[in-house]
Amino acid sequence: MLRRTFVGIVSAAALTLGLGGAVSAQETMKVGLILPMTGPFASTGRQIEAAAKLYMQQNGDTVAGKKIQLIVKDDTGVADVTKRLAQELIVNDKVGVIAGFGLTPLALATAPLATQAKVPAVVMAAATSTITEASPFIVRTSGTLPQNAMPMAEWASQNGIKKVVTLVSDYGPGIDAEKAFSGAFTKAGGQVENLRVPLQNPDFSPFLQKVADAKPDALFVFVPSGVGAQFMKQFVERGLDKGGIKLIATGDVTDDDILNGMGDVALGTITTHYYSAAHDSPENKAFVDAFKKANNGMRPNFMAVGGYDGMHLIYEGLKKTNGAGGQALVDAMKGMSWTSPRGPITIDPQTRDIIQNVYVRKVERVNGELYNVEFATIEDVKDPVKAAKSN
Amino acid sequence: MQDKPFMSSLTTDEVATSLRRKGRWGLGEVLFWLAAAATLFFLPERHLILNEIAIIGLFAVSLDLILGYAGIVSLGHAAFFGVGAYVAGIFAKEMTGDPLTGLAVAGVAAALLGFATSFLVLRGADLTRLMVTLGVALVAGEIANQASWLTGGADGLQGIMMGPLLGMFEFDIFGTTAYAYSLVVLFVLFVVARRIVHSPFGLSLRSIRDNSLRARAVGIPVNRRLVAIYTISAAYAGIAGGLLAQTTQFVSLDVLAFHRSADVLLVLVIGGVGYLYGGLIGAVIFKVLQDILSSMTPQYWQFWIGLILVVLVLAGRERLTERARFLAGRLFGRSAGAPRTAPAREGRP
Amino acid sequence: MLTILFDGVAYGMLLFVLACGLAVTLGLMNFVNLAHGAFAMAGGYITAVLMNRYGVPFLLTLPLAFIGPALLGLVLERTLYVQLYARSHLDQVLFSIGLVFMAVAAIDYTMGSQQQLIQLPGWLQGRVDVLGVQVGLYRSFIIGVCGVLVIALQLILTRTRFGSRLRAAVDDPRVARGLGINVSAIFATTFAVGSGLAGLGGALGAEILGLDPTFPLKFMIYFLIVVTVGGTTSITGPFLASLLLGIADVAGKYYLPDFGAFIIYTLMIVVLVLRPQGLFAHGR
Amino acid sequence: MTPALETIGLQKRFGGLTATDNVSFRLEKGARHALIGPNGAGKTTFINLLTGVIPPTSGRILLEGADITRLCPELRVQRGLARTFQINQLFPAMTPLETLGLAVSERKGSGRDWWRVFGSDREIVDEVVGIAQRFRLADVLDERTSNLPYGKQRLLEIAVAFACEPRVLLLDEPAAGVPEAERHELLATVAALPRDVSVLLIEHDMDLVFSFAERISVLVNGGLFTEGTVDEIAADPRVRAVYLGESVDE
Repeated sequence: MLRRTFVGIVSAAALTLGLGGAVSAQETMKVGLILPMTGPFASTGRQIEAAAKLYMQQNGDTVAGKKIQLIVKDDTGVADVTKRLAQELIVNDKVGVIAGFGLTPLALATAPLATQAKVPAVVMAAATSTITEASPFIVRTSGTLPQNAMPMAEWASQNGIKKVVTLVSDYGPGIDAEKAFSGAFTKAGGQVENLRVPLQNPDFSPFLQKVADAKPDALFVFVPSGVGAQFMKQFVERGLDKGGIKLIATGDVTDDDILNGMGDVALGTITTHYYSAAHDSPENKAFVDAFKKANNGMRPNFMAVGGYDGMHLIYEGLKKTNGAGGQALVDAMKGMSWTSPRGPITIDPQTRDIIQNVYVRKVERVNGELYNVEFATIEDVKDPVKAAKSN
Repeated sequence: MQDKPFMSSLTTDEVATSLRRKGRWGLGEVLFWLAAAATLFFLPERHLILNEIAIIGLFAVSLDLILGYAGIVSLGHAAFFGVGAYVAGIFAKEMTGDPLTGLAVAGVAAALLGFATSFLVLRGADLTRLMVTLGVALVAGEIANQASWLTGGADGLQGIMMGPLLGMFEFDIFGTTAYAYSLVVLFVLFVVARRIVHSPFGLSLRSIRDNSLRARAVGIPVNRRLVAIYTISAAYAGIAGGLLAQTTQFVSLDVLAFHRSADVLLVLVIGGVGYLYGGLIGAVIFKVLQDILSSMTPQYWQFWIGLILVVLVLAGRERLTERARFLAGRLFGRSAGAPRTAPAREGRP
Repeated sequence: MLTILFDGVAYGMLLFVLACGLAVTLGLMNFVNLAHGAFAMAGGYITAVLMNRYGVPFLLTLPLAFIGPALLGLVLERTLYVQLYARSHLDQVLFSIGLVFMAVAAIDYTMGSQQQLIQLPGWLQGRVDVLGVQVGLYRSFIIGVCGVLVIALQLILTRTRFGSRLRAAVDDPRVARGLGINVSAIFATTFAVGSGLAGLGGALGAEILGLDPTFPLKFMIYFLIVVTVGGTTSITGPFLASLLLGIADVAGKYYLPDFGAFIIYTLMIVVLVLRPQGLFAHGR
Repeated sequence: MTPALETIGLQKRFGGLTATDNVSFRLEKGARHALIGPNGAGKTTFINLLTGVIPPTSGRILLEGADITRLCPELRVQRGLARTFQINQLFPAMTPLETLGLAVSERKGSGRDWWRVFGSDREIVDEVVGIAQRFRLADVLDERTSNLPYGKQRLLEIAVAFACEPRVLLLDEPAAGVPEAERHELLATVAALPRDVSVLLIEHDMDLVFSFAERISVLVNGGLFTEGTVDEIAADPRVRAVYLGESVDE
């Protein structure tokens, strides 16, 4: 008896909510953008929010007869908040798409919801390989760490580097990067030693001392964007650069947002990544200029481009489905290709992950500012972890 | 206050009634809980946040038990909350998805930790206690971080699958089952807590808080009482954490973070310390405020929370609490307030 | 090995300059000021802004990084803190946490949430080889500056009239007042100097510890450890505790990267339980 | 006959200072005994040693023949050694009713009882009312303690100790600070304490001592100076010298 009443109430509630959703769905498509706007990862949130708003400003807010409404929520980088916000956005605001996700745990925590509610989730920043496997409704427009780290390993082994120490932050993406790099590099005949740094770590010096003691040819680094600057300074301060240890990294370390502030210590760092603000293409020039103009001179980084492309994907998907959401929208997104500011990209129809060019870059001074200048391109890189699985 | 003949004083019956009256449920209290129950039916779209409020409320009640009643300050209460959350999560993952069993296990685990660490807070002044509790929470956080094979480390504990509640109610996406579950657990534990604070045991805690020298001098085994309430409080916090893990089906290191401990202190202080309802009222105010402020200015809501805290302390927290208690006393009958002057009672035969 | 020791000493010295103001407010005025890190952050930001926006040389910004937070501390002490000396520790904790939240959000609003980076002058960059030990120039500079500060503080407290008045004011404010000592002026000055030192520490540490709006929260725990482990009855206690913590932290990360933080927190608890007055304090 | 309370060679040193110097003292059963001495004679330290607030450096304390030297304060109370404080140590936010109820329930072992609502045990309530009447607190039972006049608070201080059902009651300057008007009530209740309770009165006020006590011990510089009946002490010129000298100093 109790149970029946209870279920009755729940289904009644569901019905009202569902109906409400159907009515509003005709005029507007709400996009819930959940980002860390405060806390240690706030810069991620700022970049993505700015990029998403820029995209909407450039492309209007109506797609396939629907008005796009962006709802930005701050999850402070805390996973259970992300999950709660996503749930509220889906249940109360009836959003058609959730997007954002600054960090891996935030995306993973929300994945079951996307599946349960059949709402597409566009991952614009988080970079652990497994995220897209956590739900069939997750589509990614950022990139994965192995995608960036493996080309680095290949480039290193081709350029006379025999012994590498890896130094990564001890969490999902860091371990991903470490595995991808070490795997590829040992396969190519190199020698690797692994070090892990706690995620919350104010001082790199002891770890760098270990590196110095190991005397490798190169040091491969992954730390979340933002911490990179601090790392870089201590690397140079410790004189490792002069000790003949080459610094190689994924592009997170030389994040465009903070690169210029690092100063000359960053010069010459070799990184592989999918986006550089210095990428030479008309699309990118237009993007960078517009972004800077709209945001008080702030330089867009790879987070921003992830957010920008994420919005593009949502817009184009909606055009294709004529405004329908849910499974249809995810299906429409699969296989979509376009030329992004970062270069040509495709959403892999099998994995819903991104296929993109990865560039080898070197930090140089251009017009008085520091940039990652691309000097080699590896085309159409799939996420190597998932590619290896499917083979 | 002249010397009066004994005749004018209270009879034994009256005294007993007067004492018991404090433990009786007032009309306001009944209304409070009826209103809470009503939200289950009338606010379906707010169940997610209400669920969080219920959990934080329970967490704050647990802190009130030690801070408000026994006078133990803590800056690390999240240790128990977090342990409860992790235990409930891991239990659901590795053993069984039955929520009630998991909740009980979480409570027991937190109680064990509470018992073990209670001996650290027996001695020392406020500052030592603040630091020791903080340290315990930090160590717990560090362990959870290092034991990533068990806890998932910085990535969080993924893949918790909860079974249906009582084998009947599945946890739904609207959070209705979750909220109903949390609310019922909160209510049951609140009734128990209320019972505790109105018992002789509860009175002895208040006496320890007010004057431990005298409490010892009337033969109260102070240390044992403190250990007992600290353990109970830890169990409560652990259950609150367990509820969070079960209803969100996710646990991250954040449950052990410093700001959890700070937030719950804040919640309790906003609502008022030492009358149990403070934690619940504070949880409602805090969460609603956070929700409003953060939807107004996502980046800067912390500023306003900070400002509220500063103003609250400067304006005299104790005095405000006293008022809140007084109002609550009115609303909730006589149960909640600090002892107040009884109505004049002269001329009894 | 010696390099580790050297780095640890530099780190410890820095912690001491950052935390000694807290030792003073806590030990001498019995005020739990969790917002101490906010003054350090203020100093760091003063240096960063002056250098990056106005091109002021690093060394010139240091005095300003001292004066700014000191003035700020003075104003806050006179207007707000003074009302809370007599309150419970809990009230003080709540109040100062509130201040931290406000400071974090305010800096986030005005300066953005990203890491602030400063460019050290060339002569402070790099390292030299001293008797076979690799020594960082900037860390040597920190050790030098902090060393001078420690000695100066010790001398001020033990040898000057101000020092003796301060100690008198702390021992018994009422008696001190009776002796014609202006207790509140002494407290205000002490608070200001403590805040100023924190600011200087924040400026010096921006390069090594990083500087972003969450700075006060991130390092609060370290400051508290220094003060509670070192005890608050003297300057030497927190100084030794800082060195110990600095060395233990650096060495822990080098030798036992998995347990470094764990050991430090556990040690803190053990010290607090066994010697609530602090490890290096003489029983009062 | 075993004395109610006995110390054997009790000694307490703080660093170089000897606060209690080799005190061997007997409190007979049913005694009305006063302990006097000039300021700084070590009376408070002696009481703190007896009640277990501080541990002695050496020596023993016996309560009705049983060694309680190492017992913690609350256990001593449970064994029947209660005290009052020179400066009121009460629970300002509680009512006398609660305060007394607390002491009574604690003694009856129901202090651990966390499920029963306080006050539901009639036996306890009966006792509380009885004690309240004895100490003339019945008409203020429901007042907040901090609102009581000082004299009533003083009475409550003694009543709480009495509620512990002591075999030995230590009264530490019970009349200190009580205004003249309320004094009479207080003295009357102290005089009316039942004879099976042995009382040790620590007092400054000679009038009170002479009216209440049957034997007097004099403590000087931490050591027992002399002991005797009221008349003996009153007649002892050395006591007068010690005392008057002190009084002049004051």
